[in-house]
Amino acid sequence: AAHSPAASGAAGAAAVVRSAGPAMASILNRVLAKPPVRKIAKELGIDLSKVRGTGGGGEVTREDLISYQAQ
Amino acid sequence: MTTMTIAKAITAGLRRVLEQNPKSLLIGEDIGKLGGVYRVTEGLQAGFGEDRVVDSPLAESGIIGTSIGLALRGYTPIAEIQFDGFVFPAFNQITTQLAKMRSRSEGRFGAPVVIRIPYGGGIGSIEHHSESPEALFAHTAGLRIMVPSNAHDAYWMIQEAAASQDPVIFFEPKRRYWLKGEVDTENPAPPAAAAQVVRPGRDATIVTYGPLVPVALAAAEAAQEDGRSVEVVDLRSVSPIDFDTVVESVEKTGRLVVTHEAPTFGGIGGEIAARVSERAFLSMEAPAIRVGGFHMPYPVSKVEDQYLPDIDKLLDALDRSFAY
Amino acid sequence: MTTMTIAKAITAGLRRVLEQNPKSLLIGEDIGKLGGVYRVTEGLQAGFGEDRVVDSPLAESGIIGTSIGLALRGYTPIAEIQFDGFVFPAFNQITTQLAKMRSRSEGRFGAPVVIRIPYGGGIGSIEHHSESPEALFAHTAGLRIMVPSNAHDAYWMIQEAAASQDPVIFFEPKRRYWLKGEVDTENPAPPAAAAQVVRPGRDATIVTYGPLVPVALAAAEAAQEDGRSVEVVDLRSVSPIDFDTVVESVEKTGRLVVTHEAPTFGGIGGEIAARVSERAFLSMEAPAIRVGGFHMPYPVSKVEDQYLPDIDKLLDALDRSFAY
Amino acid sequence: RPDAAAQAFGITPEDYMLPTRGQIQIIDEQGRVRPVAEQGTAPGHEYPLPEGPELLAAYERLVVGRRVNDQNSALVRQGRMAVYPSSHGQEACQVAAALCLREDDWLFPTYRDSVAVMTKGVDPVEAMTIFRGDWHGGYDPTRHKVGIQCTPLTTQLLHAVGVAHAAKLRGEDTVVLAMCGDGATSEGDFHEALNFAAVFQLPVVFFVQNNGYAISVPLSAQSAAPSLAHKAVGYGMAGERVDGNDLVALLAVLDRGVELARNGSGPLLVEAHTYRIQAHTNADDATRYREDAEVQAWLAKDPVTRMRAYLREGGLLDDAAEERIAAAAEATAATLRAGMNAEATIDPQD
Amino acid sequence: RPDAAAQAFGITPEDYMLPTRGQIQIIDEQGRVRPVAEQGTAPGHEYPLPEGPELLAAYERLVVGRRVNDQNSALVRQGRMAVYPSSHGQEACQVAAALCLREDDWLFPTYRDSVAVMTKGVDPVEAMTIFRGDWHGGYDPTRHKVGIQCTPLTTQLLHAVGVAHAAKLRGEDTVVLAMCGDGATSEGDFHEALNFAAVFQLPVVFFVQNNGYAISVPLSAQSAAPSLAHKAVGYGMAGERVDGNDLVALLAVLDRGVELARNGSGPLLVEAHTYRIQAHTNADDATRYREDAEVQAWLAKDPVTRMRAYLREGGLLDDAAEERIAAAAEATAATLRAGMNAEATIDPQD
Ligand SMILES: Cc1ncc(C[n+]2csc(CCOP(=O)(O)OP(=O)(O)O)c2C)c(N)n1
Ligand SMILES: Cc1ncc(C[n+]2csc(CCOP(=O)(O)OP(=O)(O)O)c2C)c(N)n1
Ligand SMILES: [Mg+2]
Ligand SMILES: [Mg+2]
Ligand SMILES: [Mg+2]
Repeated sequence: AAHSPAASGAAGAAAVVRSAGPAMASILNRVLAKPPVRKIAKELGIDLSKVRGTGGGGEVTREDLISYQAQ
Repeated sequence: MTTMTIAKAITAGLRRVLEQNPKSLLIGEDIGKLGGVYRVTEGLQAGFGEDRVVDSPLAESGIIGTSIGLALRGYTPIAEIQFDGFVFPAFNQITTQLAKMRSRSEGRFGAPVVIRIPYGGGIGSIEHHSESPEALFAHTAGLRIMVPSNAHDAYWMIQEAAASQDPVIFFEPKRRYWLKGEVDTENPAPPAAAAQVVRPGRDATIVTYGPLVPVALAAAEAAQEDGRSVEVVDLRSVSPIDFDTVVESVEKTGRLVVTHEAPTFGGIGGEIAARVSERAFLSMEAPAIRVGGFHMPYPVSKVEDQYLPDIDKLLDALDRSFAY
Repeated sequence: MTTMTIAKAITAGLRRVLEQNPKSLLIGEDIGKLGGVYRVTEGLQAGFGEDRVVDSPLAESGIIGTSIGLALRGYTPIAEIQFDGFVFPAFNQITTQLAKMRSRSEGRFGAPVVIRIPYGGGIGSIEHHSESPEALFAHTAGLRIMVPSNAHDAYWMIQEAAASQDPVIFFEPKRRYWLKGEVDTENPAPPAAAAQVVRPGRDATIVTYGPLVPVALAAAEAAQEDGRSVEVVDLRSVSPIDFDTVVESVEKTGRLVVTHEAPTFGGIGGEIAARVSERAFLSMEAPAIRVGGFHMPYPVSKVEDQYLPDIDKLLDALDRSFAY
Repeated sequence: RPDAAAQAFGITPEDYMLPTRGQIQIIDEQGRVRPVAEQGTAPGHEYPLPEGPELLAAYERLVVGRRVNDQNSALVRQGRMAVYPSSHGQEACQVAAALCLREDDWLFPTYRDSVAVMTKGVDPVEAMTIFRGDWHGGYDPTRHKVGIQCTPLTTQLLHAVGVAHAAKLRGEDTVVLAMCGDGATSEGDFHEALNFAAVFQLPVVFFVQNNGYAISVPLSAQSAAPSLAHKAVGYGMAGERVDGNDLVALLAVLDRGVELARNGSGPLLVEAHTYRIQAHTNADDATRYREDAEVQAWLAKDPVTRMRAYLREGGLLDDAAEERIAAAAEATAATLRAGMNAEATIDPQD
Repeated sequence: RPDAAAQAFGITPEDYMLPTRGQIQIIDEQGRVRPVAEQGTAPGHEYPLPEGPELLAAYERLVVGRRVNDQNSALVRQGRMAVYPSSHGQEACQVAAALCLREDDWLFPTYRDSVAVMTKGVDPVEAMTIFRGDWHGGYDPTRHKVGIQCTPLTTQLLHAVGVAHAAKLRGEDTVVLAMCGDGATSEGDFHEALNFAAVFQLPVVFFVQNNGYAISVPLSAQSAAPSLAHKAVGYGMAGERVDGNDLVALLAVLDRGVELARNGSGPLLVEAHTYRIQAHTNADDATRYREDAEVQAWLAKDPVTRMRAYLREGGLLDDAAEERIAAAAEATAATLRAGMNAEATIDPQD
């Protein structure tokens, strides 16, 4: 079309998308959790890798910590 | 396979550009008879003549402004700015003209000018000879920014820059000019926009480019002795940035340290830390930690070692990261 | 208490500077008889004479370079750059000279020059009249950068800039020049380096400055309807940045959105996101989200509304933040 | 080299470079040819009167140019364009700047040079796109060899020099004409452009339209030089001053300047004295910085009236031609109206 | 204003501005006074010979300057300084640039002007700090009215103009002398500085040391102007060319230039023809771009030898004075050695 994108040059040329995202991370046994959850886990002495994450992509949530503690 | 210094790898790359693209030409201060103050263009005027290797008057805006005109008529000017600190007289031409030509011409004219700049500190020099202004150009949309860290990349990336249809700022890590490495003149390096994992690791990721790649590798080596497996990513291109590779690494390691010589404040490390922290948020065991220059003018050579990121500062950053 | 537009508040502030500091003077293009293209200096030459309000030749490097000399002899030059896009010819004088004078002179001479720049988009103008280059100056150590967002701040901050012993880049949000507000000419505004919480909130923090403060406030208002209590911080100073205030806010709210008109890539938003994410890491319920311009030259006026951060984009950013 | 050109004129290189003490004027303000001795030339440096057909064709472009200026100003008032820096009063410069060039020669204009851009062949509507906010450019610079109008003053002069450098490398005999205003001569890039062109002996004609003001700033606050053309000396190039409201003199001087550049004499600097009758742009208020008497005095020197008087007097312009020319002007105005009133659709995703 | 100065000399303003066709030389290469008619001046523009005591004092500074250059080069070789751009061969310019000024006048030097800086009164060791890597400055600019040496070429010229602007506003009669090299004249800031100075009619003497090269680039690739002094014309200021190895001529020309500026004639441009005998800096290899024969030819024009011959011939310099001067030079060299060999301690936290 008439107007080609201004900076497509600079922006559009990033390398092939290789990131497999959180899925890959969980395969690699990287626990997904937001920092405050990590903080709570640390304070409670919970090893996050032992907790089953129920959030998106296996994210460990505050609720997961609570149910893990309840176990 | 030949062993070359980074400086001579660039010379060889430029020679190949001049041989293969009859419309390519070099322009800059003292690049002809003298071969440049770092001798990167040594022998090229003798080989290709004064029309292809042009000693310009002493005016950086003139060099870049006329390069734009040359490019408009089908030439590929490869301009040299003598030192990082002397690119600023050309800043207007670079930001308001060179970077915007593609947009202004509705994509008809991409202004394929390459600007070579020996950059960075650690050479014991006087003021204005040790600057790292890459963030200023990265924030200016419309430019590609390449920074090789080794001879093989230098040889190939300068050729990629010359072939680019967009303008390229080609930062040459001057304190590594004499760093030798193997150059395979048959097999091209990956495109600049593809960051490379130059050392694999599991526990943390250091992201850097140019002169600090060897420092990051050495820090990773030292960390190994403490039982920490550190991955090192060489960005190679600072605009665009290959975030996919970095994010993939950080999703694996959970920790990110970014380092460059430029001041941390407002530096490109902020972009990397922010973007990667956003994309890999849930994987971050610790906040992204940046190791850069202080927010002050580049200091005198007597104390530059204390200013520059070094192995100790990187190890300290790793410690801070692992403390979370 | 008087109601004034931002433009006239700056005029009033400049008038007060000229009255109180006999060594202060204004210099720039068309600032005399014409009173500046935005009339910010209107009436000042008539009131203070041609020696105090100087119409300079048309050369930005000349304006800043000679201002440095004037400052060296005890004057306080307040230079006007006619539009944001025309500061770049002076970039060399600003970065290699003005910003480094204090360091170069071992603190003996701070180069107290103020550079006023009407900046930002949203005015339906042609190319080079809508730029937001604050990140380029923020990354340049040695400069203070102030950006008022309302008339009261404008009135006081220009006076603070003129009194500063360091050089100040004073960005005036030109699309808000006609925004009216109460100015209390008796009670000074807090120092520029103190960010202000301009709307308190509990659930998320929006950090911004200058022209987007009203947009952020409107977005917070709209978010309130969804039951989200959003705090808005007006930085006021982009270098240095009052991180304490921002960190305190984010430690409370757990969510951060940063917005500015400049392209996100390499923008000062990266610095804010990275630094705050580091300091408030364990409080972050979501990654810092940045809302800025695209990484492209500022677009034509017909589509600038799609380029600029607006309420919808901020609400969308809040949604993304709350989705974590 | 200037030396060679000087030799051709039988004068010293220094005299060749030094602008004549006055300005070149061939047609006076009443439209009469001035005696050669009073045209302002140095001996050996006289200009031949351009031929009738060239002048008639130029007059047509002049009338069209005036119409374009007034139409565009009207379109701005109607809100069809954001801004228009009119060259009303400067049309003789605009027209001559384009007409002195061959089709394959290049023109590097600024924001006030829309009439020159159109005269060089660019479609009027495309030429106006930049002021409409549809796109920062508007036309293909390579099609009619017209650089895109640069707003940051004098940046375009260096691009022009680069294009001339390319012409030299390619062995082409094309010439580049680079335009700027009097105020713009204060910028560093003006200096660097002239110097590069002179050092590399490139075929560039630098054409300064001195309209006496940079927005509100009068020339006296811009330069202390005897004339802007005198700046040529500092680069080792020739400078010439010309009455910028005398289309005949402009064509004579620019035609020769282009020819000299084409033949390898290196760059030249031509300063034209003219006046912008209207405000800087529609956003400007010129009454703040100049007297109406001054405007009136310049109205009396109007380039269109003057050229018309000369052509009619000399029998080069008859009623039929006038009608044809008026129709051409109207046609262009209609094109502009139609083009500017049509809604352009821009897809920002595109 | 130049007009007034021209009137004082009984010449036209244009002739006043136009540099004399040749250069001013008062003492020839053998140290003999040239006949007035052969000194290169235009009628009405002759220079008086400076007085004996002024010349003797200047000679002392010349000898000290040479010693400083050679001592510093030695210190670089010994690794006590990182780099030194020597003015060996240019000492007459260095010395005259400082001596033509009053104590309260300002000097704005570049990296090659350490000898001028010291001559203006700055402590030698402080003046060399910049090349030692201890600090980017080294001295207090306000103490001896000497700007800090700027490396980005010609940035200092604008600072100089600003200081002159301040002098004018303060109603002081101080003068500013601003230095740069031949190559530096190509930078945009050179142009902007000259123009600002001329427009505001400021008391600045721009002093260009034309040593024929910008690192490796010869003047012919830098400028096509008849001379660099001719650049004055384009700003409406006077230009003068002077033999830069003739200390007598330099003092005559600069003394008058400073006086004119002090009396309100506005800025001037003085170009001195000289030669850098050594490489650009110790890091440079001058054999790559110039012939030894050229260096030899310039060695024969050495400013020190020539001045000494003239003074001895005229009985202004005797053995006792020579001894005293040599001792002063040695003392300065010893100061430099002591200062540079002492370890400076820098606390980066400080
Ligand atoms: C680098 C730069 N600085 C400032 C401006 C703002 N500006 C636009 S036009 C103008 C005046 C130009 O005067 P002149 O060169 O005489 O041209 P004229 O408008 O008279 O045709 C100014 C100051 C600009 N466009 N670019
Ligand atoms: C803006 C800028 N560009 C480039 C340089 C690098 N540089 C330092 S000295 C020099 C040559 C200067 O030549 P000239 O002005 O003739 O002075 P000289 O060295 O001969 O005294 C160059 C190119 C610089 N210092 N500043
Ligand atoms: Mg410049
Ligand atoms: Mg004008
Ligand atoms: Mg030189």
